[in-house]
This record gives sequence, structure tokens and C-alpha cells, in this order.
Amino acid sequence: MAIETPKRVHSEPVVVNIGPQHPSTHGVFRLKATLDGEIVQDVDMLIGYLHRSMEKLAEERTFTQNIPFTDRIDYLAAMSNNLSYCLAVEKLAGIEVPLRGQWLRVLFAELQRIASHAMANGTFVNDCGAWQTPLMYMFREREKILDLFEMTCGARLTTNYMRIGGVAFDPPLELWPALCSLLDEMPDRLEEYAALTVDNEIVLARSKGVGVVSAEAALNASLSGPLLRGSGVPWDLRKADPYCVYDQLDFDIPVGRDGDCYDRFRVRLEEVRQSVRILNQVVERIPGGPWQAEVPLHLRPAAGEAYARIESPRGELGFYVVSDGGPTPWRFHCRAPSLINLSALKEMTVGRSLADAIVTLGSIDIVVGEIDR
Amino acid sequence: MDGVGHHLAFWSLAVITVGAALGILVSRNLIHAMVMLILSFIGVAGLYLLLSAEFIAVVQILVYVGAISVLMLFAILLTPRAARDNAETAMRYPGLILMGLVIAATVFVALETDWGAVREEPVAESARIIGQSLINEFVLPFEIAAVLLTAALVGAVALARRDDEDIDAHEQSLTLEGREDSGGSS
Amino acid sequence: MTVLLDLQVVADQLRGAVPESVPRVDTWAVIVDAGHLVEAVRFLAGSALDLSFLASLTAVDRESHFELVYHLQSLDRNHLLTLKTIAEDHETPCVPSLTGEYRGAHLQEREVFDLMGIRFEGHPDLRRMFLWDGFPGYPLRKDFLGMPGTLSAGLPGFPHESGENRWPVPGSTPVIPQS
Amino acid sequence: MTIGLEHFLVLGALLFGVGLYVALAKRNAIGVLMGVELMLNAVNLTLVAFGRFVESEVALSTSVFVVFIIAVAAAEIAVGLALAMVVYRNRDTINVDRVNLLKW
Amino acid sequence: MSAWLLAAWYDLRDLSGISREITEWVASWGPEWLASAVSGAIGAIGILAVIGPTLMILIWTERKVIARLQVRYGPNRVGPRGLLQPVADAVKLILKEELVPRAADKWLFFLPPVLVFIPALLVWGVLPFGPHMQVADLNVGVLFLLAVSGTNVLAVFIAGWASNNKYALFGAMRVIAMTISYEIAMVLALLTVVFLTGTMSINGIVLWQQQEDLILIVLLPMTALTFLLGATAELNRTPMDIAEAESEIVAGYHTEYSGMRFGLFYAVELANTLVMSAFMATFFLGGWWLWGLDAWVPSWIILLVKTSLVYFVFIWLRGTLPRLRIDQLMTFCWKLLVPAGLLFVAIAAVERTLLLEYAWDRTIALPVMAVINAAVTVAVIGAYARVTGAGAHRAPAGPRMARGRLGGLRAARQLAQAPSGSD
Repeated sequence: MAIETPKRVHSEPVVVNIGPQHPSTHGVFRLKATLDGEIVQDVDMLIGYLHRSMEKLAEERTFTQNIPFTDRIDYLAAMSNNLSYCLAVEKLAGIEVPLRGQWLRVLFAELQRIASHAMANGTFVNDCGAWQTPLMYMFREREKILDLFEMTCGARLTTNYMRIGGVAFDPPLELWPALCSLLDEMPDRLEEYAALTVDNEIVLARSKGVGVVSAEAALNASLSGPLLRGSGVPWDLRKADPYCVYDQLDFDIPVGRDGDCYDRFRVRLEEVRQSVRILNQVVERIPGGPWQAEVPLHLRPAAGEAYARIESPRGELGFYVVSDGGPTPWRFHCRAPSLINLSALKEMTVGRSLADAIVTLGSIDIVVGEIDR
Repeated sequence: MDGVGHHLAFWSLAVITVGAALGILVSRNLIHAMVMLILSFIGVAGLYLLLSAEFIAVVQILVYVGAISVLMLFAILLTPRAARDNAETAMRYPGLILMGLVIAATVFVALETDWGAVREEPVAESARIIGQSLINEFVLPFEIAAVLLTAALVGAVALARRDDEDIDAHEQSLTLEGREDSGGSS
Repeated sequence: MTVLLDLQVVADQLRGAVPESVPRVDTWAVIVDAGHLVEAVRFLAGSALDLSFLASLTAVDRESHFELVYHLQSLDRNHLLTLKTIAEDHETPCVPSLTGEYRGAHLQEREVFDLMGIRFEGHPDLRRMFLWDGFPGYPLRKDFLGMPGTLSAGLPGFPHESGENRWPVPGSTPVIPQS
Repeated sequence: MTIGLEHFLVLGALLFGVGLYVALAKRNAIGVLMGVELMLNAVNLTLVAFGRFVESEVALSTSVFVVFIIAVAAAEIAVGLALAMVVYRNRDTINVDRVNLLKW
Repeated sequence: MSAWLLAAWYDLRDLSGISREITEWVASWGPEWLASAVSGAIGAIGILAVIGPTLMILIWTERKVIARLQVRYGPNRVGPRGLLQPVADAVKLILKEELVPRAADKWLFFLPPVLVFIPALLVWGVLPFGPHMQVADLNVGVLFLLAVSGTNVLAVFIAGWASNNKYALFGAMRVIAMTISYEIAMVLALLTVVFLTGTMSINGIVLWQQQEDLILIVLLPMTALTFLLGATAELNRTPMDIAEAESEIVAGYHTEYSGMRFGLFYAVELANTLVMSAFMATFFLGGWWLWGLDAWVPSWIILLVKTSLVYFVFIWLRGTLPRLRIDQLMTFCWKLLVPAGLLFVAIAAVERTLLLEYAWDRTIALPVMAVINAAVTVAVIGAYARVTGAGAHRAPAGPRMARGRLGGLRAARQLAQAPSGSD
């Protein structure tokens, strides 16, 4: 047997590797769990299987060339990453984005949020043990959103759509009817999801009171996004530090009650609804005009540094870019919410069963590309 | 019982049963021994069927194969790896001699005794008859068996329950004295 | 809208609370002396400024020294402060760990240690995170490795490597580190 | 040759002998329990064979005995395994030749 | 019905005629043992002939139905409407290399796929497809079913232990704990049925339902539910598939099995699901009997339709529900199913005595009993739901809306104290 018998320990703890190849780690993420029976005694995460050294590579490429890298950081929310990076460089170089470009950025960032939350909630219920069904349902809308992306920029996942100073293309005309029909059916779909999952006894039994993290602990551990809000802290950068045109939009910030997995799930579900609200406003109010500022291809911002952050689907996604006046960034750092949200993993999982640990990991909604970069 | 089928069934089942029992005897691995024991149980169940005792055969499978062996496997899993061998003690040779003596004596008695009238046809509908005799002739043993089972259940739970003070005291003693060599390793 | 704190005001407050903690203030950040970092951060996280949320922690290799950059956020008062610390020693830089103050510093400090090679005094579990144990060098340092034919400087091979078993680089001369 | 009572009796004797040896000579407490189970099975087999071949006043009374024996065996195994667990917990071994203290 | 048609071997309504004809023919010239061997062989071949193609169709059906539940198409490439997909799967599984982990217990590793197959085939022997279409009408048929299907757990345990894999071991531990518990619930459920019908012969239970002119699920809804859930647990299907919980322990006990060995596990899982559906249909839905329709339609088709219904329920559960945790499953079994099972054993005993001893008019007595039992069922489940705090009306409130109260801990506290109906 692979189980070692430690000399003086009476009951034998079992070390189980969850990952790097495991159905519920959503990528090559390895969680080394020490179990006493089914109870988790200790978890240690061993990551880096997907480390591509983005931050080093970015120091070798010009500011514009770095945009495709950001796609691949969080491949489930490429638009958000593009946006955050472009905001940082614009801050660094002092570039003003035309109004239509800003609205388009909001449009695609919110679409991306819906797509990402659909994935997160689907896999979360999957981790609770459902046999793919919720995931497939939520993929339905995600597919439509990815189709919109494809219409606009030709790619579905790694969009590379935002540019420094705006967006790459004005969306084609056929995007708008497709978007409107999607927005029309979204409320029904959301009702359907809610009916299927939110008061499902088994989902409740599996996620209520599981993986609890208090508001104090969440703040101290620098959690952000749905985790922080699930713990009851009303903090959303779209409201707190509005970028683009979010200050002109009307939407609400859902906040959880107990900080358990179920609350995170509900917060994500509600955020999708709010995103639909935002999108409806965007469709109504988007102005005409140019969508991209005149930016030199070989941008050489003056020496300096900038930290720009946005509320990505997973939390505070920040880019810290330092320029030394040259064509490439001197330092390019991504504040990855997936990684930092794992800070509280140990507190959330230790002392509960293995099944709960899996559900908790699912509710954190990690993307390994973003953890490892 | 002189049909070809009967002969075939009896001899194959006898070989399975005794062979599996010998397998327990020689097996060094407790889990392998356990599998052999299960095989032996199944062989005995087959012999019951041959003896037209369907009810007993099914109960044999249900209780021995379905419950007792699973319980034993569970117990094996709960003990540490080092304790999963199936070695013999110093009683090996006395045991062998005693085994030979017992077998010889029993076989002698079995073969030399006149067992009286031998019934050719089995009694049909065994389950109904057993049930009726259980609650008519044997109602007192039946109740006693029920009490015994309950007592055993309670006793097993009481024994296997693990008090927290026990663990603490035990782990303390372990750290003080060190762990005894549990003997054997696998 | 998040307010960026006036650096000079914060620096004065810090100097009042923790003497000699702020040697200077640059355009973007308050620079705190590494020796007083924990005290300074404890003061900043306290009720006076409520910078209780460590938004981001990273380091920049300035070739002669390392800059550690902390973005501290107050959620209740919605203001942001950029704090910097200098690790002077470029070979074996070392700064105090903030894990005592912020649980969230745990993973970020490990990341910086892994990629930049900055040791954090007092970090409970300072191991490599992305790279394997025994990986030679710290890749985000400027003197780590330069990719041949690209724009920036760097070493031509791993520091420990001898000349012959370097990565084969067809038809290009290694870039000489400029300083 | 017909398969008769003697066949089953000899088979039972063999099974009983093997069980006796296992119960006596095995070091592991669970192994000992296996031997006991084998012996019980041998007895059951003999009883059922008697019930099949020998006329009795109460029909199938042997089978009733067998049912009782199986019930008692189930109880015995539960208690026996619980005992083995307790011994293991207190002595850190389930080797019967190491459990040589009558008190602890 | 004319008697000559019923007795003829080509009467599709009772295929046992074929077996009888052949056996009689063999007995007319051959020895007795050959005749009985031939009769057994016919049963075995018949069962294999039923299971083989049915499994193929089942794999396709399950995948297709699950796909429909999941708004996708399912297999539609191999053959017409993807019907040949199972064949392609089988070919793939056969051609795949069968890996044996180096540290595995080689002998024991080979055993489980075979061990798991034997009981899966054996239980078919006591399933009555028609009034005479049953390989062995044991008078302890119910016990036989329980005993044989209970041995599955051994194979699963050995599989988990021999693979020398921690996931597999976890699966084995879980399956033992769960199966033993749910088997008790199942035994109690079947005991209720046996008490009421007064027979342990499975065909006898169908005949009782025919005689009383009702299906047992009407009379014993809680028992039927217990049996269904116990079967779900025994079959390791969602929501009780903790033994092979994909998201937790990868594939549980058969993590290390590949190729056709895995194929055997997979086939047996489906075959067991099918046979449990068939027994569910037999015990609680009247089996081959359907209010006289069985005189016209072949009885095995009636059974097949009922089985498909139950099977659909299994697929439906699988496609819909998430998995429970092991402690929740145990709680559910020991705190609801077992006590309710005991209660219904008592109820069934009383009802049987009333029916037999006092010979009440059945047209009145049976409906009254059905109503009483249904009421008790509702009461028991309601009480359990009340104790555990479950219930759709108690769905937790959704998230609050921040509504301009952005901030950190202070804002969080304010928000927590705000009236909860703020959104």
C-alpha cells in the first residue's frame, strides 16, 4: 500500500493528492490534502504546473505586444484581463480613451463576466456532484456570448480585443440584434437556473455552512470579488473605484450573508443578473464616434509606474506596470485574484470532510492560468 | 443422490470448500486469506443447496458473505498495515497434530457409526417450516437469540467506541514509552 | 472613487508614529525603511488610516537594489496608498514579512521570493511556489537570463552553467548585460 | 456410489480440522476469528446434512439450529472484531501471542 | 383464451413454452440430468441473450437521455442516430491496453471484474418475466435477491483494496459503509412486502398483486421509496454515488481499471441498474401483470415497459441531482429510512393480520389501508424534513444589495444590521 505508517502516530493520516490531474481542480492545480479518515487535517497547494513566466516574457515585448499575454493569464475572462492591462498602460502613458471605446469595453467586460460566472457556477454545482447537467445549462449562454466575441474579434477565448487607447474593432452590425436577443432571454434563463439550483435541497446541504470565511478573515487575507462579497463585505471596484463608464451605469452589488460556499454561488448568480442590467443600459446608451485613440504602435511611456485594477469576474485584477522610458515595460506584474483568493483556502477547508474541501475549492473559482501565469 | 449432476456438484464444491480453507491456512496475506474464506463460505452455501436447504444457503450468503466477511474486511482495514500478515505462532506443530487427531477421530466416528434411517427425499419448503418451528417449538431460543444479538450489538458498539480521554491517555503513553514493535511487516 | 492619499501627509503621520521610518517620498509612493516596515504598516492598518486591505504586493528589480511595492487599500474610507521599501542588497535581499499583519501577504510574498529571490524575514512558510525546489536563480531578476535577439538585457545563460552546456542558441550572439 | 451422509460428515470433519488449526496457530486475531468461522461452518454443514438425511421428530429442527448458529456467529464476530479493535487500540497489536497481559 | 394457444411453444406471450418443449424432447430420449442441464442452459442463454443487446441499447439510451436532459445531442455519429456508439465503445475498450499498477495486488486485481459480473447475472435467475417465465422460482427468492446483490460490495471492496490507490481505497471504504447501511433499509422494505404478501417467492408477490388487483406502490409508497433509494445506493448512482464520486475521488474503486476490465464494471453497473429497475417494477408496480392486459400483450413486454419507466427514473435522478456527502447519506439512511422501514414492517404485519384473520372486505379494506399508509408516509417524511430543517419553502434568502453602502468591515456590519428585506 502507498500509505505509510508513521512511527508514533496512532491513527494513520492519509496524504491524498488532489490534482494535478483531477476532475475537480479545473486545471493543473495540485492540492495535497492530509486526511484523517475523511476529515481534512491539512492542505497544501503545490502550484506552478502552468507557470509560463508571463511577467518575464512581458519585459521582452513592447507594451502593445503584451496584450495577447493577458488573454492567456485568465483564459476564462480574457476581456477583463485585456481591459485591466490597457487601463494600466493608459494610466502610465496618459492616454484618453474615446467614449465609444469605453462603452464597448464595459459591454465586453460585462459579457465576459456573465460567461465566466456561468462557468464558475456550473462547475461549482458539478463539484457538488451533479453529473454535468448544470454546467451544460450554463454553457448554453456562455456559448452565445463566445459567439458574440467571435463575431467581434474572431476569437472566442483569447480575444485580444482591447487595445491601448480603446478597442480593436467596432463590433459588426449583426452583433447588436444577437446581443439584444440574448439579453431578452437572459432573465428567463436566470430564473431557470435559480429554480434548478438555489433551493435544491442537495445543493443546500452540500454548500450551506461549508467553507465559511468571515468578513474579517476575508479582508485580512486580501480576498476579493465574489469571495469577499460572499462574506458580507460590500466591495466592488466598479462602484468603489469606477473605471470606464461604470459611474454612469445603474446596477447593484449583491452581498452574501454567511460567507459560505452557497453565498458565493448566489452572489455570482445575482451578479449575472446585474450584468444583464448593465448590458441593457449599454445597448441603449452607447454613443457613436471613434472607438480608439491615436496611439503610436511603439509606445514609449515616460519613466514611471502605474497600478490599475478592475473588478474582474474573480475579483480585483490589477496590473502594476513600470516603465523606464523604453519600448518595453520594465516590470509587469499582475495581481491575480485567483492566486490571492487561495490565501484563505486552509482556513476554509481544514476540519471538514474531503467532499467539502472540493466544494470549497469549486466555490473559490480558480483559474490555473491566472494562478500560475 | 446418485445422479451425475449430484456427483459433479458435490465433488467440485467439496474441492472448492476444503481447498479454500487450506488456502486460508497457507496464505501469508490476511486479505488473501479473507478472499479464501469467502470462497469457502460460498462453497458451503453451494453444499447447502445440494442438501436442498435453500433457505440456509441463502442465509449463508447473506450473513457470511454479505455481512460477516465485509465486517472482517473492514476490521482489517482499520488495523495498521503491519498487522495485516497471517503468520503462525509457535502453536504450529501442536496445531497440526491436533488437527490430524480431530480429523481422524471425526472421520472414524462418521464412517463407523450407523446413522439410522436415511431419508431419500428432502423436506420441501424449508423456509416456511423453519419459520414455523422458530415461533412454535423454538420460540424461547428464538427470543434468547434476539436478546443475544441485541446484547452483542450493544457490546460491540460499547467496545469499539472510542472515548476522547482514552485517546489522549493512550497517545501520551505512546509518546512516553514509544511504540511497541507490532511484529511483522508487509 | 478611490482617493489616492497625499503622500506627504501620510509620510508626516508615519514619521510621527514611527520615528525615522520614512526616509523619503517619491512621486508615486511613500518609501519606508525596511527596518521599520512592520511597525509602519501596523500603524497604517490601524484606525488612523484604516489601510487594512493589502491589495497587491510585488517587487521591482532596479538592478542595484530591489523595490518592494505594497498597495494598501482602505475599504471603509476608500483610499489607496502605495508604499515602497528598498532592499539594498542585490545579491541576497531581505525584508521583513508582512504575514503577521496581512494574511493575504502569505502567497504574494512567496511569489516574490520565488521569482525575485527576496527573503521575507518572519514568513512562516517561505518556499518556492511556481518553480521547483532547486531551480537555479530567480527568473524575474534583470540579471537572470536574456532571451537572445530581444530588446532587453540579461545574462546569456543560467548563472551556474558552464559555457558548453548552455541552451543552444542558433545563430545569435548573447546579449551582454548593460548596467 | 451415491453421495450420502458420510460424504458430508467427512467434508465437515476436514473443514473443522482446518478451522481448528487456523484458530490455534494463526497469530493475527482476525485470522483466529477466520478459523472460528470455518469451524462453525463445518458444524453447520454437518447439521444440515443430518437434517437432510436423518429422520427426526420435528422436521428440519437441524436447520433451525443452523439458523441459531449463524445468528450467534454474527453476534460473535461483531464482538470479536470489536475486541480485536480494542486490543489493537490498547496494545497496538492484534497479535494474539503478544496480548499476554490479563490486566491493563 | 384458447388453451392450445397458451400451451404452444410459439406463443410469444409465454416463452417458457419453448423451454418446456425442448426439455421434454430431451427427456424423451436422454437421461434425466441432461434434460435438467438443458433446461438450465436454456435459461442461461435466454438471460444472456436478453442482457447483451439490452445493455447495448441501455448505454445508448442512458447517454441519449442524459444528453437530452443536458440540452445537448448525445451520440449521433456512429450508425443511425448514434445507435452503434455502444459497439464502438466496446471495440475501443477491448482494444485498449489493460494496465495493472505495479504496486497493485496482482491476484486480487484480476478478481473484481469477474466477481462483480457473477451476481449481476445470477439475480436475473429469479426475475419472473411471465407467469411461468422464470429460471428458478425459489421459495426464498427475495432473500436470494438480497444475498446475491449484496455480494457486489465484496467485489467493489477488493477492487478498491487491490488497486493500491488512495482514491480507490476511499471508494472501497465508502461503498462498504454505505452499502451495509442501505442494505438494511432495503431488507426492511422487502420484509414489509413479504409480510404483506405472505410469500418470499418473487413470482408469488406478483401473483398476490394480481389476486388483490392492485400494485403495491399504491399500498406501500414509503416502502417503494425506500427500495428505490436503497437500490440507488447499492448501484452507486447519483445522488448516492459517493463510491465513485467523480469530483472527489476521481472514479473511486475503479480508478485503476482500464480497458475491458473497466468495461465490465461499466456494463455491470448498467446491468445492475436494469435488474434493480426490473425488481422495483416487479415488487411495486405489478411486474408482468397489468390488470388483465397481460393476457393479450406478452407479459415480458409489460415488464420491460415498467422496467424502462423505473430505469428512466434512475437516469433522471442521475441527470438532475448533485451528490450528497457520506455523513448526510448515513443520516438519511439511519434516521429516516431504517426507522420508517421498521414502522412499516409493523404496519404491514397488522394489516396482513386484519386481512387474513378478520377477512375484511378487500374492496374496502385495501383502499383504506392505502390511504392510511400514504398518510403515514407523508407524516414520516414531513417529520423528518421538519427535524432536519429541509423544505423548499425554507430556501435561504438571496444576497443583499449593497445599495451605496460600499466599504469594508464597518459597511459589512451596517449591512448585516440593516433590515433583511432590503432588496
